[in-house]
Amino acid sequence: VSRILETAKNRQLIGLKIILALEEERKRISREIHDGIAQSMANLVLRTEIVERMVSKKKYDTLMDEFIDFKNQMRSGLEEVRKIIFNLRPMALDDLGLVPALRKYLHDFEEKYVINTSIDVHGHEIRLSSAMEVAIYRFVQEFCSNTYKHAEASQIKLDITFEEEMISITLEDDGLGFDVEQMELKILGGSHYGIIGMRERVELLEGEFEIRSASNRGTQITMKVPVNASEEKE
Amino acid sequence: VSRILETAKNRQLIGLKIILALEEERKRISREIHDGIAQSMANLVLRTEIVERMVSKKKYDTLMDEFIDFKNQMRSGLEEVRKIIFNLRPMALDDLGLVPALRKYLHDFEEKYVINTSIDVHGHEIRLSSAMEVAIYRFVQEFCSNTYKHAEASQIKLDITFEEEMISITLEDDGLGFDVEQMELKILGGSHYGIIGMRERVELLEGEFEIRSASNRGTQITMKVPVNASEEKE
Amino acid sequence: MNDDHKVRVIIADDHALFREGLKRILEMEDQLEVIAECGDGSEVLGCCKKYKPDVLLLDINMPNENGVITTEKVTQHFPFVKIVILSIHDDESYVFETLKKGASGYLLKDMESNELIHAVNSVVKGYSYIHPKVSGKL
Ligand SMILES: Nc1ncnc2c1ncn2[C@@H]1O[C@H](COP(=O)(O)OP(=O)(O)OP(=O)(O)O)[C@@H](O)[C@H]1O
Ligand SMILES: Nc1ncnc2c1ncn2[C@@H]1O[C@H](COP(=O)(O)OP(=O)(O)OP(=O)(O)O)[C@@H](O)[C@H]1O
Ligand SMILES: [K+]
Ligand SMILES: [Mg+2]
Ligand SMILES: [Mg+2]
Ligand SMILES: [Mg+2]
Repeated sequence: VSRILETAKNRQLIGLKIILALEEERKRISREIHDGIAQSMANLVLRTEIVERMVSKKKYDTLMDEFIDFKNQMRSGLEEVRKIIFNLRPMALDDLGLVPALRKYLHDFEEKYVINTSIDVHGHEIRLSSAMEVAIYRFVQEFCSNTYKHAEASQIKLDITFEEEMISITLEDDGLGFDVEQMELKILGGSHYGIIGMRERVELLEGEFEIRSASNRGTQITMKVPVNASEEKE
Repeated sequence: VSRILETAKNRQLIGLKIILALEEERKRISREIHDGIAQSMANLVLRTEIVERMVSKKKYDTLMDEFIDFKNQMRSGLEEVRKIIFNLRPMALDDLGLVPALRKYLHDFEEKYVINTSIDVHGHEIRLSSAMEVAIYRFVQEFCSNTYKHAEASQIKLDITFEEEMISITLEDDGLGFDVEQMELKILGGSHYGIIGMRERVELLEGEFEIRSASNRGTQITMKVPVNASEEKE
Repeated sequence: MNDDHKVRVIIADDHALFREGLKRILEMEDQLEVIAECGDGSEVLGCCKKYKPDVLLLDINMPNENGVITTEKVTQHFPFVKIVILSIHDDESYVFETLKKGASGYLLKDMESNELIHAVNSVVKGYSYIHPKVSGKL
């Protein structure tokens, strides 16, 4: 694999890109909460005044209807909140670990984009450092999003192998593929950050990273990271 | 001022740290939404259930009290939601602009942490690009949070000067201060993301950044950014 | 369990208002009784030891020790305690993991109160109970 991606300039660009992306994310979420949940709660607060009058007038039947409607609004608000939380950072990743979080992610992905997914886990599944779990999770996310955006594939296979001192992740799609060098030149042209980000994260974990792809032959990406690497490069 | 953070190797480290900082931030936000908004909505559903059960069991005598409780909890739920929206990204920033948003921020900060704050605005106040306004806002936020966490200060002064082609922001506390070189080494050695983030944001805006501090002499940080800089470096 | 015995319930959740709400609902039922509450994950085990509940209503995200780990520990030390998980997450992986670690029930916190009562009564009889919204996904 060529070394085009390793220039200092690219490094810096990705840092800046990340800062902007986080800011956008915050803005989007705050709007979403504002326009969704906050509005509907504000509306309900107003309605409690009406309901209060019903209580004092002992109109208990209509009261029940109000409450059912109220509960439905709350529940659909909560549904929105669940999605926001999951998209930001699935708590399952921290609470349950990598494999359960990935199963859920692939399951949802399959439903949403009608691309078959499979997951194979080999070796003895253990909990990894939080930095490592999230790096691998984001790695899978980016691969799947690339497959969906660029590959016209029908299938994604994920293989996770836990070894004594190493964990390796291989992802594969059966889509259009690409010429690796051309892709790197494309990346250098700007505004493609997915693969750079994958590489950076792998580097953060002192691991290895390899892309294999060719026109019409699908794409395969592997990352291998040492399990006992210092948590963060500190 | 020392240049420790500007060597190529350290720049790389900083890029990696930004990735970690982003994930930390996402995790924090998703927990905040989970523990704040999601829990209080679930609680409100439960309260509705209680009132409903009372009605269906015809316990009318205590119904009004229960209902008033419920109303109050809904109000504080809405408060909670508003607070989270504000912390995510104060809409005043987009709707009203930098100076009003900062006044509000400092006012809240003062109340919460009992540190005096003052704000001085010079020159002709104008609206800036959204990227610039948010960068300055985050800059002030991080400074204040550092003063609160590390400085044991009693006072923060903010000075904003709008010039023809430049805006400069100076923040100052009267706290413990630090040795700048030591601080930079500390940053490279561990999980401290605040000052790195400040620097990166200033760079994104093609501006300048300077820290002045010394043991027991307080801390002063200045950022200057050209007003007509390209919105984002892309 | 004896018919004239009330079902003894412990509520473990760090959200005080939510605990109080649960308690209110449970105590409207004659055969149920809340014998203790706790708001910290690391205190759940001690609480079970002290009060010997029939049912533990257990929140997943609590300070110091989460409900997943707590489920495992309680099951190990007090196999007779039936655990019902209460959670915001409708994510099936939480259901799998907590059932695997010994829980008997899984409820979403925005449940209907009937479901809560039904879940408690079911697990006491040795059945399991999974919130309909998530059982569909399994
Ligand atoms: N699975 C794939 N199948 C086909 N082409 C791919 C695949 N993955 C990546 N590519 C090609 O490699 C390029 C670079 O991918 P990368 O993820 O870095 O950027 P992007 O997806 O274009 O943009 P971003 O990830 O920043 O949204 C893509 O534009 C695409 O041409
Ligand atoms: N106003 C201040 N007064 C005294 N010390 C400070 C001040 N600002 C920063 N420091 C010192 O500089 C260090 C680096 O600050 P920085 O904001 O980068 O990281 P942090 O505050 O420790 O962590 P984070 O910002 O990631 O939560 C701090 O740990 C502290 O020792
Ligand atoms: K059990
Ligand atoms: Mg991509
Ligand atoms: Mg800081
Ligand atoms: Mg909780």
